[in-house]
Amino acid sequence: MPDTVVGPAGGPDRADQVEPDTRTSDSMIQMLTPEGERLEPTGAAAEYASHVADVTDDDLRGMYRDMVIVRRFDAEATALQRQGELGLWASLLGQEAAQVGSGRAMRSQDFAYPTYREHGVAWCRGVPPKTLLGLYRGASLGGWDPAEHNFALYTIVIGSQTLHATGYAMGIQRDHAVGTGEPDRDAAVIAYLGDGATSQGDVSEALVFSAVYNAPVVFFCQNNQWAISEPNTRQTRVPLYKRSSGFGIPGVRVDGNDVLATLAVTRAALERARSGGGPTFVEAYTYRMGAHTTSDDPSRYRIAAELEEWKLKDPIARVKAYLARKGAADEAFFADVEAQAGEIAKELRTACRAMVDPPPESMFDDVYAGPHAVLDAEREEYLAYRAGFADEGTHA
Amino acid sequence: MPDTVVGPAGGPDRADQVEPDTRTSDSMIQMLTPEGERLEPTGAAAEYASHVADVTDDDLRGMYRDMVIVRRFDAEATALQRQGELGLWASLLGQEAAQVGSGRAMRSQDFAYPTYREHGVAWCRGVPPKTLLGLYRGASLGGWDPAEHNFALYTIVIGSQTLHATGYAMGIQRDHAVGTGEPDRDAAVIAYLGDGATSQGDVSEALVFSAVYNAPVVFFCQNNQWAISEPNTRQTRVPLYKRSSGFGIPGVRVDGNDVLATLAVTRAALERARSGGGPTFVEAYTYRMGAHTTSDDPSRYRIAAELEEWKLKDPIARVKAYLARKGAADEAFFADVEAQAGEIAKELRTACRAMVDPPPESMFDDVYAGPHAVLDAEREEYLAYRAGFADEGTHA
Amino acid sequence: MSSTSLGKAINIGLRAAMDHDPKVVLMGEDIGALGGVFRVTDGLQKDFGEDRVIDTPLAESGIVGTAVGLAMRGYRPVVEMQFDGFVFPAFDQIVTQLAKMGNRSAGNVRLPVVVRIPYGGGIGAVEHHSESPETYFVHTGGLRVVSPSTPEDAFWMIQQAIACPDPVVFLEPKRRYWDKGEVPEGSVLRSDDDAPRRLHTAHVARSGADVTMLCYGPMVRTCLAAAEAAAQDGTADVEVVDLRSLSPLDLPTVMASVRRTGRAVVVHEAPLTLGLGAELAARIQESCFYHLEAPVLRVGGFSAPYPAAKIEDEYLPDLDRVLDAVDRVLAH
Amino acid sequence: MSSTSLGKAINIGLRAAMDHDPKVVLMGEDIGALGGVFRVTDGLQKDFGEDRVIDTPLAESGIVGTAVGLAMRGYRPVVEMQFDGFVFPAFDQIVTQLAKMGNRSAGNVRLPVVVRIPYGGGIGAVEHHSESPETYFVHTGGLRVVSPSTPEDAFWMIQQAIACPDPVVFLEPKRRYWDKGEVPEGSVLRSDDDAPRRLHTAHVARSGADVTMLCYGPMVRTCLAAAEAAAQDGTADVEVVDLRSLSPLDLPTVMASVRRTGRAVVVHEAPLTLGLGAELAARIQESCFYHLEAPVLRVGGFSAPYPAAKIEDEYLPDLDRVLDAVDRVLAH
Ligand SMILES: Cc1ncc(C[n+]2csc(CCOP(=O)(O)OP(=O)(O)O)c2C)c(N)n1
Ligand SMILES: Cc1ncc(C[n+]2csc(CCOP(=O)(O)OP(=O)(O)O)c2C)c(N)n1
Ligand SMILES: [Mg+2]
Ligand SMILES: [Mg+2]
Repeated sequence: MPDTVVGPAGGPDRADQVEPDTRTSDSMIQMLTPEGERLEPTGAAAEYASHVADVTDDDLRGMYRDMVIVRRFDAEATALQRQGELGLWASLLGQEAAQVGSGRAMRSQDFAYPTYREHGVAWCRGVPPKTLLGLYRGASLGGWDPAEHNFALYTIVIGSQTLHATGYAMGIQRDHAVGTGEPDRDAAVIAYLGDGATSQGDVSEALVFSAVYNAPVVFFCQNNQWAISEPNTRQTRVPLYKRSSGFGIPGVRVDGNDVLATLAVTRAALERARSGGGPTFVEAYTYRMGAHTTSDDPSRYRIAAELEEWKLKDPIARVKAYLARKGAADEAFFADVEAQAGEIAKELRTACRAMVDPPPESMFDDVYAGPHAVLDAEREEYLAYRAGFADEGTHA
Repeated sequence: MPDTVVGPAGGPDRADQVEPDTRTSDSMIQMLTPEGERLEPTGAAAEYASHVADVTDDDLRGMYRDMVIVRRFDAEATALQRQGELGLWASLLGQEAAQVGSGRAMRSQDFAYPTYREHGVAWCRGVPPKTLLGLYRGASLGGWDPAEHNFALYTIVIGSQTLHATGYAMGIQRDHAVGTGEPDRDAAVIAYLGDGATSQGDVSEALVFSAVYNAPVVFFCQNNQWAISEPNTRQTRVPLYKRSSGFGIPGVRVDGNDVLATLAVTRAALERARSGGGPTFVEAYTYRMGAHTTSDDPSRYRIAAELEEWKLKDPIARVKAYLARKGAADEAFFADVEAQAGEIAKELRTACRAMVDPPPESMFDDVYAGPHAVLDAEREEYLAYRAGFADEGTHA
Repeated sequence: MSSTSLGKAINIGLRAAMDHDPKVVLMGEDIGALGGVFRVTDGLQKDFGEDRVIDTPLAESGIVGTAVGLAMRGYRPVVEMQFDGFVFPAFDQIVTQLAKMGNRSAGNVRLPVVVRIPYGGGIGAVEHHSESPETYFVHTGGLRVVSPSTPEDAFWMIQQAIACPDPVVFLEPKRRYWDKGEVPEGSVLRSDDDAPRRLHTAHVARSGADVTMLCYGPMVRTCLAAAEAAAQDGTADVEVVDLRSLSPLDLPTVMASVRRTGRAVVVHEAPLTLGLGAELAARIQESCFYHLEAPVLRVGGFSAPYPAAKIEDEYLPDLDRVLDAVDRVLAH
Repeated sequence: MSSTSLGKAINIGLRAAMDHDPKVVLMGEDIGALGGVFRVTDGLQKDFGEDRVIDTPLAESGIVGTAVGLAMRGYRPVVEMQFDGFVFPAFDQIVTQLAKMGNRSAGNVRLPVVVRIPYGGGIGAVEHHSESPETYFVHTGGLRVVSPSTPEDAFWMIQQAIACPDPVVFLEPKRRYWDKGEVPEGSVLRSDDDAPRRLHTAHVARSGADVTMLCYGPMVRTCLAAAEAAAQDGTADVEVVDLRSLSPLDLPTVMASVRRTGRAVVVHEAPLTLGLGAELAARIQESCFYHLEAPVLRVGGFSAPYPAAKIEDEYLPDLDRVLDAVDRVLAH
């Protein structure tokens, strides 16, 4: 029998089986306070501090820049929806640190499976913002080549991508790209999901599969407190980072509004995955500062005071405060970032307006890689029907 | 707004939310050793001891009797399958204590949702053994009226019954039949499932729903070590009783071959549910001593030594040893039980052989409660077609 | 009587059913404070409380599975799938459990569960929000499947569906939620006689002599418009049959019409291949073989995934495609 | 060539595919040491190891969902659903993810996943073990659906399905697993030219002049027997077309036959309502309107849940019911 690279050995289970490490830290990992003070790493946070020991002021400025840019182009997209240029937009407002922190934790060979809100992660993966608009404009069902950015298409059916991520990670294992110690070879997958998604059977099955096979995958749950109108209490009665331990997967809660802590915790989890340590569940505790999507009206179900409270924990403000206090950035830097963000937003606006509709017959494209006689015939009939119009003008 | 009887209050979640009790006991609860010694309750077992403080020798003899009877008629059913009287049989051999212990823990107003193997529970619920044969003979798709025995039909699609059980429990809450303190009113539900079933999304969703609504349901997982040919390691890498804690549901592992401990733990869990304490997950650690079903050949995937090991932990032998040692039962008693079991098996054999096939047109029955023009027409056509045969003899 | 939108008509119907029968409970994602993404359950949680209007965890299999249990305990759950594309996680519970229980329990267990699904395209939505999944349910014995096309029908049919002892898949034509019509607010369905029509009957929405057009849900308005256009054109006098019930089909009404006109066109948004048109064409050619002047034609969505919103109008049958089929069926 | 059972033929085909392409991996419940409940994967884990023949957790959505991910990483997963009735928990992943990925990614992502399903009745099983779910998949754009009826076809078609860049639902007629036939063991499909027939072509299994009988999978043997009986009776000379491919249908072969015979009967185990017969009848009456001497008749399972084993023979189309349809189609 060939070598097995995957999971624990088969054979009968025993009560005395060796258990993997499933420790959960009891407190939320935080490194930058809402006021922008760098915390002395203590307790559980200390074990993560080493993962950001190499982070320079330049890196922090970069993360700041990323967060400002994604917030800016996200706001632009919301505006474009209001102007009728997009059918819908799902804003990431408030989740910039969770996304940029985790997005920056990836290596190029890692692969990300987003939901529909990971514009900040997309940015970190080099997906041009305008590319994200196709789906929301109704001009595309996807918009980019996942293999080009190691960034899967947005997934709308809640939770389903967590299984894809797990399967991809199982592929990485079979490619012997885990635990080799070669930094450019070992790879991991990060699956994004929301707090609401944790209720879906698919997500639990992803925890089962990844644990059983010890797959190199990180489940990154952005707990933004709401699933449309439903608060966390409709999904769970214990904190979500605890969900995974009963599957044999360690869980950790990180301050998702703290980009540094998020970077540290995600780096640690990805590194654990790449080195063969298996899956980790990260709960990034954050807040959806805007509506669920542009179709939503949060005033129907949550009080304004809640938002005000969370504004005090803004993910961008605290980095700015930190950089300013430390003297690591001056007004010129902040102005430059704003200018760049404005530029990107402007480009986005222009690109959105210039976006051409797909040709209608593209609805038949790529449904199959090769011929499919029945669909091909429908396409021919459709084209003939359209050609008839061109000849005769429309009916009625 | 009317009073809400269900679950924690709505409203925004907070990190400082009050957590329900989700303690898991770290050791397996046992009260009778495999050798038939009654253990002095210590540690976690002690808290359960009160739940069986009222168990008399007579009760124990009753449980012994039940276990011998169900083992005997189960063996008879296996034999009937070998003789061609049944299409299939799923033997409970080895799981008698788990089933009789939990089955006897129920009050009459409680409701049970079985898998396809809970013949011992059926016995405790007063379902006549012959009634169980219809499904396996291929003479029925069900066989009994769930409302008559508070025992749902067998469920073959793995895990789906755990959601039904949760929904039924939600109904109990809405009937204000939980937490009233009236012993004949407060009710709970017990959902049976296997170790393999824990992987199904439906089971995790049942944990989510029951936790969120604090529904009076007990998940009773018989970990018989195998899901057909797959050992526990293909479903989990940590002990299964740990699964539920991350959903906010306490989990406990009980020696499923110890009828007394199983009774105690299940009683405690049901009582907790009835009194408004919410769901509990019980892992009854046991062993499938026979094949998965009569269609299965375990020699292909497990070693005989494993069975030999488990034979030493036989659930019936230990009660017999205990009763005998204690002088609570003599040879006459044991002989009487054997005789009764033999009688029941004989009745089963006779009843099975006497079972008449359903009339073919019954396949149209009860698909709908009222008329359904399309199916009704098919039925008419079918009857006319059949009548044609009666007139003309068969074709070809 | 008052002019009411189709969505609101369902809301009023739900309220009437809940007033009438305390066992009726609503379940779904965001149906409470939000009132559902289409506001169909607006105000109901406020008035009936959280025990009867239940915001559920985000898990459709869980919703339908627990509804099965609630029904076994004597409740009448009305569950909402937020969009057509999200019924699939619940598919197993619907097909293997909900649909089969009556038969397998020999009638001992009845599951009066209504599965409400806003369905169909035409609202410019992102993927998974514009599906027409009716075939999956009509093919499944044990389910009843209905779809209203007007506010009045919506008002009565939701109450009839709730009163029905069998599981009913209730397909709501979401692009028509805002269509207005007269609804007898204040009326309650106490017995089936209260409703102007039985649940499983088709309705001849427009009489005509030349072609029978069979449609349901969102396509009824399109077909009526096409029939008017054909009349104005002088092309044909089209009879439009609003099927209303997809399982069972009201075949007597269908066949009576086709026997008169000799020509039939079926129109639906669902993909052509094994859409309802297939079943209707198969039945019509069998029952009306000698009456047919032309083959039964089908107009439907294409046998491909629902496309991006910018081109959905080309995917969906519209006035022109329906009229084209009328021309073709008349050309025979 | 050697006489081999249909189940074994698939086993040999799987082995050939795994030998040929190291990216082929098998996934499923009990497919390893046990070799699957029908032994279709017998010996493969022993020979290819646990990384390529993967015993999965008991979760069908998980199986298909992870197969999607493996395919995105360049693998060609062949997943087994243990029985037809257990594909439904995976339905969401199949319909909303697997089927749509090619189109929505504009061809950037291809998912060469084969979903193997032992299907159909007639083996005396308990409920959920005898379903014929093909309609659900044929109605779903983006999937290909095939079903072999002979060991030789099974051997080639499983390899063709695995080689196909699109998702293929591979329906195995479980009651025919033990049917024997000649299989070119040792052969390997390296290119589509190696197989005697293209994957998506129908096959005229018996030529005849009077009636075209359309069938697939388990019903092919039944229909061939009926054709023989009709020939012996002198009732009719029946042409039996083994469709082999259900999506796409090989319509040219079907229509050519019906145009010759003027009569068609479709036979399948799946429920009549919206079974494949509906689509075929709809297409035939449209394409062959002036050639048809009689309506297209359908013989299928009834539109009710699959019944208890003791009466399944009355539910399933058998020789008599098929011949009855032949009589009726000839009576026109
Ligand atoms: C299977 C499924 N059911 C329902 C929906 C509708 N829906 C879209 S987003 C959403 C809430 C998701 O909440 P969460 O997982 O917390 O993510 P968030 O939107 O907060 O980022 C729902 C119910 C869906 N997309 N998929
Ligand atoms: C959804 C589903 N998938 C697959 C099966 C086939 N199957 C029947 S029993 C079984 C194993 C069940 O194992 P477990 O849950 O441990 O229960 P046990 O049989 O050991 O009592 C499987 C895979 C099924 N019945 N339902
Ligand atoms: Mg959320
Ligand atoms: Mg088991």
